[in-house]
Amino acid sequence: MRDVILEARDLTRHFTLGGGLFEPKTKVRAVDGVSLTVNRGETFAIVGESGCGKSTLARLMMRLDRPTSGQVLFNGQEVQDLARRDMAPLRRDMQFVFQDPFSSLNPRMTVGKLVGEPLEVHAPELDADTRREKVAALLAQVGLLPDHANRYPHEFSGGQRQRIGIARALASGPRLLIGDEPVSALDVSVQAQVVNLLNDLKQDLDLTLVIIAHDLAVIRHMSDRIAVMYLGQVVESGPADQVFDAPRHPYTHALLSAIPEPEPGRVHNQLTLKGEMPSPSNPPAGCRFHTRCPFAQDNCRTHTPLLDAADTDHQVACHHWKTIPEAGKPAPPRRRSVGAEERFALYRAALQTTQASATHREETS
Amino acid sequence: MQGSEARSDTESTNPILQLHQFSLRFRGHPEPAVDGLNLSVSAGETLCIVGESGCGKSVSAMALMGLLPQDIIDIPNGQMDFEGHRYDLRSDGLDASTRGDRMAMIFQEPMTSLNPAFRIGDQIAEAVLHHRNCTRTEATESALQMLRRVGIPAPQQRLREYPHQLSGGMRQRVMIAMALINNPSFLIADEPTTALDVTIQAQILDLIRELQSETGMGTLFITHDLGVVAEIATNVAVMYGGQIVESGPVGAVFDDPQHPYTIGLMSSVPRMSGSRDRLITVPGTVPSLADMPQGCRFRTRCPFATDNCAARPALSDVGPDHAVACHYAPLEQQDEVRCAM
Amino acid sequence: ADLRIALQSDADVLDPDQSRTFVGRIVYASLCDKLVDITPDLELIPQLATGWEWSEDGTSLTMTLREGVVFHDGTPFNAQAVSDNIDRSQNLEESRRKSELKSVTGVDVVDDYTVRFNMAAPDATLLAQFADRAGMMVSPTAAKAAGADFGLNPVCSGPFSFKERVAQDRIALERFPDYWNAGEIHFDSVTFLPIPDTTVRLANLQSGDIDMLERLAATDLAQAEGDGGIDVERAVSLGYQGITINVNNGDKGDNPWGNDERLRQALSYALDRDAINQVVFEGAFAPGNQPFPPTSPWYDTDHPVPARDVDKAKALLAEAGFPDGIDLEVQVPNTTVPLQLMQVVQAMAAEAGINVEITSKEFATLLADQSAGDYQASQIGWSGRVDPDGNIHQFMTTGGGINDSHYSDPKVDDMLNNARASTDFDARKAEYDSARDILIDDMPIVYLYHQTWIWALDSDLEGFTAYPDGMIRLEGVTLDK
Amino acid sequence: MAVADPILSRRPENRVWKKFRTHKSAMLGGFLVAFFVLIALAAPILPIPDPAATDWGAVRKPPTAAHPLGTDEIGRDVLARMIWGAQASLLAGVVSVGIAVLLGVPLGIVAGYFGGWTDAVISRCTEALLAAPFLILAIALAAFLGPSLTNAMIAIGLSATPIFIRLTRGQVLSVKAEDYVTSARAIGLPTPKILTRYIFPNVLPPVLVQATLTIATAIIAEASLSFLGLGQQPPAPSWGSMLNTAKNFLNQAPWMAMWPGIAIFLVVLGFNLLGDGLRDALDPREH
Amino acid sequence: MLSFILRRILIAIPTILLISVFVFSLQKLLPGDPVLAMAGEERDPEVLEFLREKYRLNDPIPVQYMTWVGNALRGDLGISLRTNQPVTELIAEKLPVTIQLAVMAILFALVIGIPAGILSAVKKGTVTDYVANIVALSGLSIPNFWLGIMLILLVSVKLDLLPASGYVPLSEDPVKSITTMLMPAFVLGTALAATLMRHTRSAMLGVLKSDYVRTARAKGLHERRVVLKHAFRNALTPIVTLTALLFGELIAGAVLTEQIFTIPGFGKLVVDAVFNRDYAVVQGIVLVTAVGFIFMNLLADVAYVLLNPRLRTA
Ligand SMILES: Nc1ncnc2c1ncn2[C@@H]1O[C@H](COP(=O)(O)OP(=O)(O)OP(=O)(O)O)[C@@H](O)[C@H]1O
Ligand SMILES: Nc1ncnc2c1ncn2[C@@H]1O[C@H](COP(=O)(O)OP(=O)(O)OP(=O)(O)O)[C@@H](O)[C@H]1O
Ligand SMILES: [Mg+2]
Ligand SMILES: [Mg+2]
Repeated sequence: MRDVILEARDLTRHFTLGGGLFEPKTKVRAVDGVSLTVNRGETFAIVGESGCGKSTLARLMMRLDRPTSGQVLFNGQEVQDLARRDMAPLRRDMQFVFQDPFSSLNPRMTVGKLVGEPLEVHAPELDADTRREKVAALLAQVGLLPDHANRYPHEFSGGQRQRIGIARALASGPRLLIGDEPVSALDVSVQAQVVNLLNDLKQDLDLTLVIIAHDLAVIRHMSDRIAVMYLGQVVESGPADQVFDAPRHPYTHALLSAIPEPEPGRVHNQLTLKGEMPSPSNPPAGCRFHTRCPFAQDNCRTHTPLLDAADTDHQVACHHWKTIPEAGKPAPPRRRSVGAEERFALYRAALQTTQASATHREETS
Repeated sequence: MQGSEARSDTESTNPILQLHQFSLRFRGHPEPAVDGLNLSVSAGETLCIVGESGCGKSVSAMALMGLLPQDIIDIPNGQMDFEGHRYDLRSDGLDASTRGDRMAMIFQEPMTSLNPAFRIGDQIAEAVLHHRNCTRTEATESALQMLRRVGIPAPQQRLREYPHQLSGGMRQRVMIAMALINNPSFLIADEPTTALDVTIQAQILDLIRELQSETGMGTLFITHDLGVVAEIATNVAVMYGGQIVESGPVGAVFDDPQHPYTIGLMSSVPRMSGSRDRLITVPGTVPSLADMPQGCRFRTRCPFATDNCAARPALSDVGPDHAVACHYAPLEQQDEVRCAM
Repeated sequence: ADLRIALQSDADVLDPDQSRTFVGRIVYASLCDKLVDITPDLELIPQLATGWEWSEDGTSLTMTLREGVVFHDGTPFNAQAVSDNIDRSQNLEESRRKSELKSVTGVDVVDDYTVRFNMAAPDATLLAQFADRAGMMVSPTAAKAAGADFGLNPVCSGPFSFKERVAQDRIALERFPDYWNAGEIHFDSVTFLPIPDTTVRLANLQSGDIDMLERLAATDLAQAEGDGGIDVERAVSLGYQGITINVNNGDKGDNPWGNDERLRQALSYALDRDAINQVVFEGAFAPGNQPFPPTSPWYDTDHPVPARDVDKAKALLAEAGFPDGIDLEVQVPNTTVPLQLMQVVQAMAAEAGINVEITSKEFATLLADQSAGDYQASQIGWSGRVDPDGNIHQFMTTGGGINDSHYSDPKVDDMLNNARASTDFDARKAEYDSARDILIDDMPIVYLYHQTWIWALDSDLEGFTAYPDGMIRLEGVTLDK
Repeated sequence: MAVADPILSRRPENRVWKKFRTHKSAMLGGFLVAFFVLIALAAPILPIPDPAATDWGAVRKPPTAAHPLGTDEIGRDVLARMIWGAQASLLAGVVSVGIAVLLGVPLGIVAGYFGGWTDAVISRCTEALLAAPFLILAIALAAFLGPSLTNAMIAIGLSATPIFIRLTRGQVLSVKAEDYVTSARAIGLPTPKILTRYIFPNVLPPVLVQATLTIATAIIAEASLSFLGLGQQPPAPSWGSMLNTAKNFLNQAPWMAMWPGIAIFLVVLGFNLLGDGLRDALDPREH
Repeated sequence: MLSFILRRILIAIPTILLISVFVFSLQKLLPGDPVLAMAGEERDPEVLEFLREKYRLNDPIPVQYMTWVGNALRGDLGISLRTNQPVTELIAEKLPVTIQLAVMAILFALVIGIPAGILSAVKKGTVTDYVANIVALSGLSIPNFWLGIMLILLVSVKLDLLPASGYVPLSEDPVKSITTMLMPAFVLGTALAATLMRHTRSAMLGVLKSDYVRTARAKGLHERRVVLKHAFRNALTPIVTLTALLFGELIAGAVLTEQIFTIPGFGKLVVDAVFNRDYAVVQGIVLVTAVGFIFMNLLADVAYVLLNPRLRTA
């Protein structure tokens, strides 16, 4: 029996835009009938193009927003109708890491206050000193210095800020961490640090992670299971390996093939999509992907495909997934020059030995 | 002193743009943020500058365009040769008549880089009207052509739309159209795809490549996404702490990276095809300008650093056009490094 | 030529029967003729009435009227018109003239140009009332047609007829060609402009935007006199300014100040009226201690303006049981001059041990509080009437209309009533003087000074005569430009 | 790496102060304001004549050694009145703006943050108050409450409140949409704390700027009200009432208007510079 | 757009009702008896009683209110206690004057405030910036009445350039009308100019940092064009909203300015009316001013929509 920690059942969130003073009302179908389950202890990834409803879904699951219809269950408990007072445990157990490390930290609070705040809320019994110690421990946990507590967010680099955000999310001792594109705003070397950090934390603290992203390489690196979204709907979901190795949905194909690999001269068998993503306020009829799908046929324009089990665990919402040519497996990484490989090995080795002392140095500075 | 320039490997073509000893300083900081940069780009080629976020790529590009906010930035040093003119970047960069005409730039933020108050068509046409002696109709006509070329569907209609009516990808294409409308001989693209989705990014990269091959324009492409570099670059310059630490043809740098920082960067990238082990990273963060170490700026984060590194390493050739600024290149042949293991 | 006159404020409704402002009367001087007029020495002289005669018992007044006079609308002026006018003043609901004409019980039209006013009892003040708004004749035709709205388009028989009015901006009159005394009038039109700020009023005169102004601030006198292009004319007014003390008007009158006249006398002794005049009014006004200015024939010379005597004031205070001083709360209209005045009074009184506390109030509030008896002392004045009765009777008699102090003394009542009944100057003066003997001790009002009307005019303006009633009469006035 | 970070060693509060201290114009502003505040406070102990003491022999005299700033319309020492008047004017400016801020900011925050009916009611009332001419509102209130400096301050404060409600509300609407506010909700921070820690500090800067501007308006409004007899009661001085009296003597005694005019200008300038400086100092993002 | 305007007008209705209640409660709020102020020096009790009856001052306030609203809806705002003129007529007479003054003052404010704001934003931190700010602040801290009198003394008396006061209707003699109005409009405009300048400056500072301004520069446009076209156009929105808000301040300022320059407009009328407790006039004017203010805000909202393609094209 799988141990489900979070479940979404047919979640829908429609925004009514305008209708105020300026415009006629338009309805944006940001999330449109999404169901998924997250198992305890796993890393679950949600991928999809910008604007496909990932953040909205995350906010719904966090109960930062109310669904138009559908349910969210956390530990088997329906979260929608929780009274204010019953929200506290939920807020403690389920935490959020924001996409934008620049705008998600109150610029007028010190890092110490920011990280200490969840403690204040969820462990009000702690005295100031204990809290300060815990903050220092949290900062250390995400690789920051205790001294950083007195600084303001703007004094940190993006990667450091993202760590602050993570420390803040960890402060209440959550069981589940939802990251809304927690690494998208970071550059590669920092991104790698945060990815490692999240993986470490997950292991050390026995967390369940829900990671939202559009960078598939990162997702692939981190996740156990994955759902691919397009225009407010899940078009494919399954174990990460299966989805990456044998993508079924043409959109997943396209996403995978569009990722530029850091290998000059590599020939892509790129599946180029036509045009732009349609507006979620006026989604196409039938299969929502048909306007950009190279394999679209007549029935795609009229009939909405349902999520269909390709394998026991691997589902896809496409009328024609069986007939779509399989994507070529990504070629194995090209070999670098012999000297280069040696250098990489040296680097890896050197890092391992210096890591401990580097951390040590940082702490004493 | 710094070694050879990062430049194209095609000896035959003359460089369109050359940058000599360019340095840049934020007012109030004694240390230069960008220090002694030498660059050279030839026609039809793309030089990619790679480096961590915040290392000064954007401000350098803006300096070339003559767009620096004078009140916060100071250029102690630097000359630029462009189309037979020498510009002394200390006093002023590019003049306004060349800017937007012979040399153009695409910015990092497509969502905010278009003026929300004016129609797309007018914003593009403005660039033509300003630099060319032509009528409004002609300018609008060429804006239309340009929109068509950057692959915007229904360009006739888009001309009359406002930025908010376009998606991010389209806005970036409009920005490209605006930059390219006067057929510049040199284009600076500052992370033109960072804000976009992978599928749109692929389209934009294709577009730039295509336009470049059509017009023979030289391009300076700024990014920190190694995947993008691999896709588009002819040559690469890797920057760290405001200095070039490694430069060369894209193949050479990717297949035979020399500098520990380049190696670190490349290790950090998760690969679709790679293993799912813990990622190798560059530990620590870029020191702030105030804390920038003397000598090799990478030494505080370099696992191989020794006391020697307190002296600044010169950018010296390790292969054809391939130069590295490291005392210990190539690493695997350094006894000291091996012994350290 | 057009004559432009700046007024201190805007007039109210331009209906002599409804009007109540001083500036309104200035406008009427050009717009509406009265039955009688006054000389600068306050002699009554003919205007629309050419002669008058009291009956033996003083209960009827017969007037002969000027012939050949027409109203601006062409209606002829005659005895019937006079009768209609009196009727309107007495019976129009909105009329403010009722009390002034209370004594008139009937009007007989003797013939076309003779009219007789009947009274129940003698009323010496009646003629003087006819020298003011109660005596202004409006066209009966127009009055009948317009009713209470007459003021929107007044029709009288004065030298100028109404042309237009823009509230707050101007009242324009134009020459009335059929005026009975047209030969004396030398302007084609007159425009009255309300300009409240004195500095601005003077500036307008200096810049030539106006030809004359009324009520120049005393403090601007020196400047105006120093300006070669400006002439200054002045006349001591009929009115007075003082401090009214609540002696019996409600609970607030029941305090040492209301109960013990020695305190009120002490206040009077504490003040140096000359110094007040010098400091606040550049010496231009007239210090006073009675309802009439010292220059008036009605002034009681037995009680001259007292010199300041701080010791006496202190002694009086001590006598009254306040050797250590006493507080006095005085309400003051919140405009510059009264405030300035009261601050000087405050400083002087303080030296005698009277601690004056100033409460400045907006005039409407001050008035309401004063009539309701919600005050201890109130700085207020009276614009003055031609007949002495107007300056004293309503204030000092029991139940008098404006007796806000609620002062009451049967002897004073008798004297003041007697003074009304007689038309003989000496008899009346005797009554007023004996009333003064009592009032100078009781002192429900501490009189301070008499304002001087100051007009500033373009020096090219000739023939202007200053009248103590503050009016601007344009007969014989010329402008050479 | 080992380079000590100078920032780290200091408490955040000190940094605000330090930034403030190095802010040239803020220091100038602070100096001006402090100067007048000190003078106002020290009035009782300064060797100056009684501000109500009159000298009949020296009415409206230009500056002399005995009266360094001249005398006024009834022979009082202008310097003494300026010094005592500072109290009333500063109080009028600061207290009335204080009232406006204390009422306006919370109402604006509530309206902006909660929206819906609360917002509709507050907004309509604000609009109605804004639409009624300020001076009439102030006159009516001051007349209703009775004439005194305190009531004038209340009247001015209440009349200035709608502007702050409006300003705050608008600012809250944009701050509310920021990620960091969502993040506060995500950690389960109770709404009152979100309002005080997240919304309030971030709406403060424009409020601060408006407040310093309004101090000017308030000082002048006190002048207008005391002119109408609804402010400071004579003979106690305020700059505004001095200016009002002086306007009748512009020709004969220009100094009477000059000194209060200059003082009001300097105080207004001081508060504005101070406001700008505070805004910068409180903003951790400004370098 | 039309429906937007209609909605906006609907929203204004409760506001106007609130205002009407407010101005009506002034009657109870303000001490002092209107009838006493009307009755004249003699204060004849008979007259007082008659006036009370005539102006229905003996009715309970709610009844008076309902009567007033009923009449107001029929376009009858009562008659002035002081001059017997119908209030509507008075307002019709004064409104153009005040509008002319307001428009000219706003023009002054715009002509001074906006360029000064732009200049000081563009030259932030330079001497120009400081000077502009200090001038703006002095504009703010000089009371209207003071500046007005000084100007009269200087311009009219000493230099004899402009008439000291008075008003000529625009229809009568446009040139004269405008010249007489120059000084008052300037006086009234200065304080607004100061506010406008400060806000223009901060709006411009924000906009000048924006990416699209950089884009405009990258096109090689001249700085003037960048600032005036690309930056200013976007800074305009807050300025337009503010200008409408300033309308309220304008009326308040007009009270004193009209007093000094004896301009027969709303301000002077209303202050006199308040002091004479001429309630019909006070109520009428405050109501009309409020409606005017709401109308200005409506215009600002419309302008806001027109200036924002985002709202316009949606
Ligand atoms: N509060 C809102 N009101 C109206 N529309 C909204 C709101 N929030 C989101 N949307 C719309 O819903 C759609 C989905 O938005 P969402 O932010 O969930 O996308 P996303 O997948 O997270 O995109 P990104 O990758 O850019 O973060 C978008 O079209 C967005 O414009
Ligand atoms: N206006 C400015 N004032 C002060 N510092 C600035 C300003 N603009 C940029 N900087 C600083 O200059 C440094 C370099 O900035 P730049 O934008 O050139 O980085 P970048 O290499 O382009 O980074 P990214 O990859 O994030 O675009 C950064 O540390 C940044 O904080
Ligand atoms: Mg998102
Ligand atoms: Mg950049």
